[in-house]
Amino acid sequence: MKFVGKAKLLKKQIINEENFRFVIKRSDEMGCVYPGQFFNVSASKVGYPMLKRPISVSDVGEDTIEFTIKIIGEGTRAMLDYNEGEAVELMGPLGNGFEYGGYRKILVIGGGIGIAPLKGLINSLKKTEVEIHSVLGYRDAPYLYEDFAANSAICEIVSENDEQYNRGYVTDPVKKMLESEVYDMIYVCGPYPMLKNLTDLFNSKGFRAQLLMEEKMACGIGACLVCTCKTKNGDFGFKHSRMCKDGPMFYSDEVIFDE
Amino acid sequence: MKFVGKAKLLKKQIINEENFRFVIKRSDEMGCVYPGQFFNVSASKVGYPMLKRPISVSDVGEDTIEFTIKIIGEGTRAMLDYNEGEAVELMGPLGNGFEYGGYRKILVIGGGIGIAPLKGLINSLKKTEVEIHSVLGYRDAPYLYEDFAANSAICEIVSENDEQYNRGYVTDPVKKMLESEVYDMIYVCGPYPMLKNLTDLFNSKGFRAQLLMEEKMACGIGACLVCTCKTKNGDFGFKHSRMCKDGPMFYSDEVIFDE
Amino acid sequence: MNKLKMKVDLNGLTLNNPITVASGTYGFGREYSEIIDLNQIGAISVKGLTLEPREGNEGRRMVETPMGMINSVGLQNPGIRFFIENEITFLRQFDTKIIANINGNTIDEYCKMAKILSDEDVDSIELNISCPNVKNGGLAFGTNPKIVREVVSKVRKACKKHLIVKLSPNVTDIKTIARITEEEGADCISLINTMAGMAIDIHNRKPFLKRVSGGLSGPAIKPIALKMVYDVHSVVSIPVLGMGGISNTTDAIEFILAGASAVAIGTANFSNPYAPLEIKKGIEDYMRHYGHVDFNTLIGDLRM
Amino acid sequence: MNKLKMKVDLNGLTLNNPITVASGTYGFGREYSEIIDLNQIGAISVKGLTLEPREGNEGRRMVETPMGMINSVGLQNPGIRFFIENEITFLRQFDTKIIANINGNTIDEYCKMAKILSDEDVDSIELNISCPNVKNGGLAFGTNPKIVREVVSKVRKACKKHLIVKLSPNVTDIKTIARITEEEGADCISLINTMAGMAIDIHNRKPFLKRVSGGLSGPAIKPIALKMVYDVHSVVSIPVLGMGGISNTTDAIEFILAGASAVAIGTANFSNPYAPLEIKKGIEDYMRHYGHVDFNTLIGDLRM
Ligand SMILES: Cc1cc2nc3c(=O)[nH]c(=O)nc-3n(C[C@H](O)[C@H](O)[C@H](O)COP(=O)(O)OP(=O)(O)OC[C@H]3O[C@@H](n4cnc5c(N)ncnc54)[C@H](O)[C@@H]3O)c2cc1C
Ligand SMILES: Cc1cc2nc3c(=O)[nH]c(=O)nc-3n(C[C@H](O)[C@H](O)[C@H](O)COP(=O)(O)OP(=O)(O)OC[C@H]3O[C@@H](n4cnc5c(N)ncnc54)[C@H](O)[C@@H]3O)c2cc1C
Ligand SMILES: Cc1cc2nc3c(=O)[nH]c(=O)nc-3n(C[C@H](O)[C@H](O)[C@H](O)COP(=O)(O)O)c2cc1C
Ligand SMILES: Cc1cc2nc3c(=O)[nH]c(=O)nc-3n(C[C@H](O)[C@H](O)[C@H](O)COP(=O)(O)O)c2cc1C
Ligand code: FES
Ligand code: FES
Repeated sequence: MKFVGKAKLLKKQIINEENFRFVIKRSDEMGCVYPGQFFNVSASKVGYPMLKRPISVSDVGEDTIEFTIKIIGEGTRAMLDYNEGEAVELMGPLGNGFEYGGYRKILVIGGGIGIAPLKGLINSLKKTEVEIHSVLGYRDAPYLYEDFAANSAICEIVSENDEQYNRGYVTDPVKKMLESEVYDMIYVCGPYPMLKNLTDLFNSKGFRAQLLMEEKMACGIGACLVCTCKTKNGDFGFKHSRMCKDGPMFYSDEVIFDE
Repeated sequence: MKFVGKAKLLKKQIINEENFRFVIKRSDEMGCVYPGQFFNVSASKVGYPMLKRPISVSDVGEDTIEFTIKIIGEGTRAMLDYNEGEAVELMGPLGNGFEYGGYRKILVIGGGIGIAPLKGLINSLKKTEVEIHSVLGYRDAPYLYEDFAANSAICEIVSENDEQYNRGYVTDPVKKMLESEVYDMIYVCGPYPMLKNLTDLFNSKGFRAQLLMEEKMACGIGACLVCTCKTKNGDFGFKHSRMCKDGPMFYSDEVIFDE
Repeated sequence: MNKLKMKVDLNGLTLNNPITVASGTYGFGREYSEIIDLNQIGAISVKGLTLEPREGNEGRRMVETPMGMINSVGLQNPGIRFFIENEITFLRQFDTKIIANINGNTIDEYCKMAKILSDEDVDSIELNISCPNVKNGGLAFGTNPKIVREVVSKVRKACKKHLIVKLSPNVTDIKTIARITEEEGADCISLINTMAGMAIDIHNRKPFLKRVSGGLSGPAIKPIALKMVYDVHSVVSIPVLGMGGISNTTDAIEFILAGASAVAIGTANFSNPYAPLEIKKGIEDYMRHYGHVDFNTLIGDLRM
Repeated sequence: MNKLKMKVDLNGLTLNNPITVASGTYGFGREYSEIIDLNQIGAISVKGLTLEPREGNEGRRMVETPMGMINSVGLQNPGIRFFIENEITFLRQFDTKIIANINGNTIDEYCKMAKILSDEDVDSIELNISCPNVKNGGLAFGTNPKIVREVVSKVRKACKKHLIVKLSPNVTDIKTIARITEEEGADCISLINTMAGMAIDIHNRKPFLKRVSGGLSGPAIKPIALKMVYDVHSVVSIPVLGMGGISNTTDAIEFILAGASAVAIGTANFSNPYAPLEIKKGIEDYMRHYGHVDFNTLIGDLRM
């Protein structure tokens, strides 16, 4: 079930200089919304920029949906201008989210704004009995970590620039954890180089992870073929899979990273 | 002196379904602002539509400027989305406004949103000793008439559709008034057909009026030549005058109306 | 409320209404069928088909520009055979016309596809001559009048169906090309395809698209498209299917007044999947408002 | 802060910096001189001049389109004599180069103007070949390679100044035209001029512009302009002055990386009169950030 239309912005909250949160009224027409899925959100009321922006669900409430948005360019900057109480044009839920039924011990690895969709994931898991280990990487000061800290047996935070935390990239703690722990599933979301480096690591160690990937999108539903990534097909072949429709979740052993 | 930059929106006020009012912080860099002058106002914060919209000053306060805006298309509709307290990008004051020094008895004739700049005019006159006669024409229910009613010796209101008022066009009362009264100056602002019909009337009766004209604009300062109207030049010739720079006020005996 | 006549005949292809969707923006209709009622659309031009399946271009395929987007999909499609076996039956569920958009590397490939499709259950064949011509240094077929004449005349002979020729806008003189197209027997002309465009990532100093440039579509190109539709309509007597940046009712009516017998919605579907239906309703409202009972009276009805 | 070298030599015309303003958008500089410091601009291309004064087109001259505008000014200008007598001295107050944009109905008119201006105090002559050719049915000079060769070669002979040839984008093959321009002795190529575009008032069913169509400019055409600048730069060795929708620093740097030695700001002046100065500063910041000391090292610096 896909909703196409306007939904009320119930709450707008500034997280820090770069990030903000939208809580949107969830309507019945949206049906079930799963972590890892996304909505295509109109950047402004005047219809500029033209294309809707894909934004992951970062939490789902009884009748709310939460988005956590990082200001990147003119589209996300424009979104910040919606006022509480106004209607936001959007479409969704879209794509295939995470698969998470039946796992007992999982590792979630997020980088920057890539932490947002994982927050939705762990908040869906809480109720069941899952042991969560988290590794969160930031460029500067951490944010969005509270739910991870509260719900994870282990929660490692690294930052490239904030001296209060372990300096470096998520790959460092992950390497160590993969040596001592066994996980039923690993979930990753973050920038392309991080996904690529971790996938190399997983492949070399025989782990399989669910990656939430990102690409520029237009239709958001699988019709226009502008959002493809290379995935394996047969023993030596590849195909171009649609990030929006076949993903955005792909298993780490499916994806072919370029360069 | 022309101000180019951002000014704070102090107050936004809905007048009726189609019209709203902006009160903008006036800055010293704007210098003197005269009735009939206009500002080029950015329609939205995202820069779409691209071109600024020309909006007349409908009143000038000690440190405020008032605009009265009618929702016409996407630009003016977008303007309604500015919030109080936000900065509006604009440029002005621009153009040549009304000439009004020394007249003792004047007639002002406004049609629809064309009444807005005349409001600025009569409010500048109040302090001096001028007898004001007003004729205001509306399609539907009158608005913006209060200052005219309060300050005019005669204030005629006509409406095309509102039965509470004399039905018809401004030309009807104006015709009568020109027969019985003598005016030092006539001021007119309104839609093109109204300006044209009144000008024909003035020309046939030997009156001279100041017309505030309108044309699509780009630069707003006289550089691009897209906003021209035909004006008389020599005995038989014409030239293309720039509405933004040589106008928007033209004397009724200067303008050549087409069709 | 009056009953309006919305049917329009594109010289042998009769549409229930003048709203179609543009090739490459609608896949084979499957995805959008979950969102809107395809029975409401006059015709669907399917994703550009090639003789063999194609995986399309690698790397980033899209970059947004002011009120436009540049795409470089590279004709990813499952091939004409797969289309025939898997997609036609799906589309036939709906009361809409099927336009098969065909793309070749050589004139021979175009002819083969036209021949194959002539025996299949499609309503029209749209010859996309914006494809790079392998034998002519990769320049698009549609930019050289001589080659346009050759490809249209040969495909015409191979094609037993209604034939639309889709023109490339990247030319000096669209009128000459349109005239040739008509002379060689096209039943209808569609235009415009995307315009050549480019965008550069100033930080890593590479074009955003691996192939350097791609095709610009969307509202940005609307004024150019409208002018070309007007120009073409003024020199041919076959019907014109207009497209290029149409996003709302006003846009669509502009094209129709300029001479388009029907319009295609492309890029606008991405920002507003309801666009085709809203525009259809908008045209009906406009017709009622101005007292038109038959859509056909609107076509080319400019008062100059 | 390092001292940056912003001077750039357009093959005989040396600009203090690579930011210029486009012909027809800046008049003769008078109006904008009240708003910004013209000394900060590398060059001003003045409003298109004709041999005789012209009143330009009647009726509405402009219509806005999505991130663009269509103009139909029709070369309103006071004529070359008035320009020489009244405008040059005004512009000479400023430390900026004067580019005289010339427009003819015939090749002869172009040559006459080039000859006259050769003896006047202007720094460069910009030959606008987008004008309609009276002797050739009104088709623009710049769309026919043969006529481009003829007009450029003749004007070259008549012209003792630095000669820029400004190309029309409404062509199939801009590369061929650029090559001819270079062969015939142009010192520099500027592009793009406006694209042919149209808009219709659906309520009174007339084109908004009396002349039916006009020239589309602004961000909408940026991707097309950038592609053409890239293409032209790849086939000529004379410098390219790039323009078409440049509105901010990123746009300008895209053009420079694509091969433009300097850029012109046109339509963007209307929405933001500070654009030339902001872009100049933006380029300087970008150079500092990436360690460029000399602007010239940025030109065409794409990493493919
Ligand atoms: C499935 C999916 C889920 C997502 N979920 C989220 C989420 O939950 N939260 C979130 O914040 N984001 C999310 N994103 C990412 C988000 O969609 C993008 O950040 C957003 O679309 C960016 O839009 P923009 O207009 O702000 O930036 P854009 O304008 O698209 O710009 C992107 C970047 O490119 C730069 N740029 C533009 N032009 C040039 C140029 N010429 N040269 C160099 N650089 C240039 C911009 O400055 C900017 O840094 C998701 C993406 C996908 C695909
Ligand atoms: C000097 C001056 C002073 C002014 N002062 C004021 C003032 O004080 N207050 C005020 O409210 N206004 C004033 N105006 C007018 C104001 O500038 C315009 O109303 C405004 O620019 C309209 O912008 P828009 O984007 O809302 O409408 P636009 O988008 O420009 O649309 C104008 C109209 O055209 C229609 N339209 C668009 N496309 C088409 C099409 N294809 N076919 C048919 N119709 C179409 C729109 O629906 C709309 O009705 C002034 C103008 C000038 C020149
Ligand atoms: C993503 C995308 C893919 C396209 N693929 C094709 C195609 O396969 N065949 C074709 O003839 N046109 C193709 N086009 C061009 C469109 O059919 C249409 O001619 C063009 O986009 C202009 O219309 P628009 O501005 O409404 O999108 C494609 C356009 C887009 C945006
Ligand atoms: C209102 C207007 C008038 C113009 N007049 C001329 C002209 O007289 N001569 C000329 O060569 N180009 C003229 N141009 C074209 C511009 O110089 C420029 O090439 C074009 O607008 C593309 O740049 P832009 O998108 O930055 O405006 C004009 C453009 C506009 C918008
Ligand atoms: S965005 Fe259109 S297929 Fe993914
Ligand atoms: S708007 Fe540019 S001259 Fe008037």
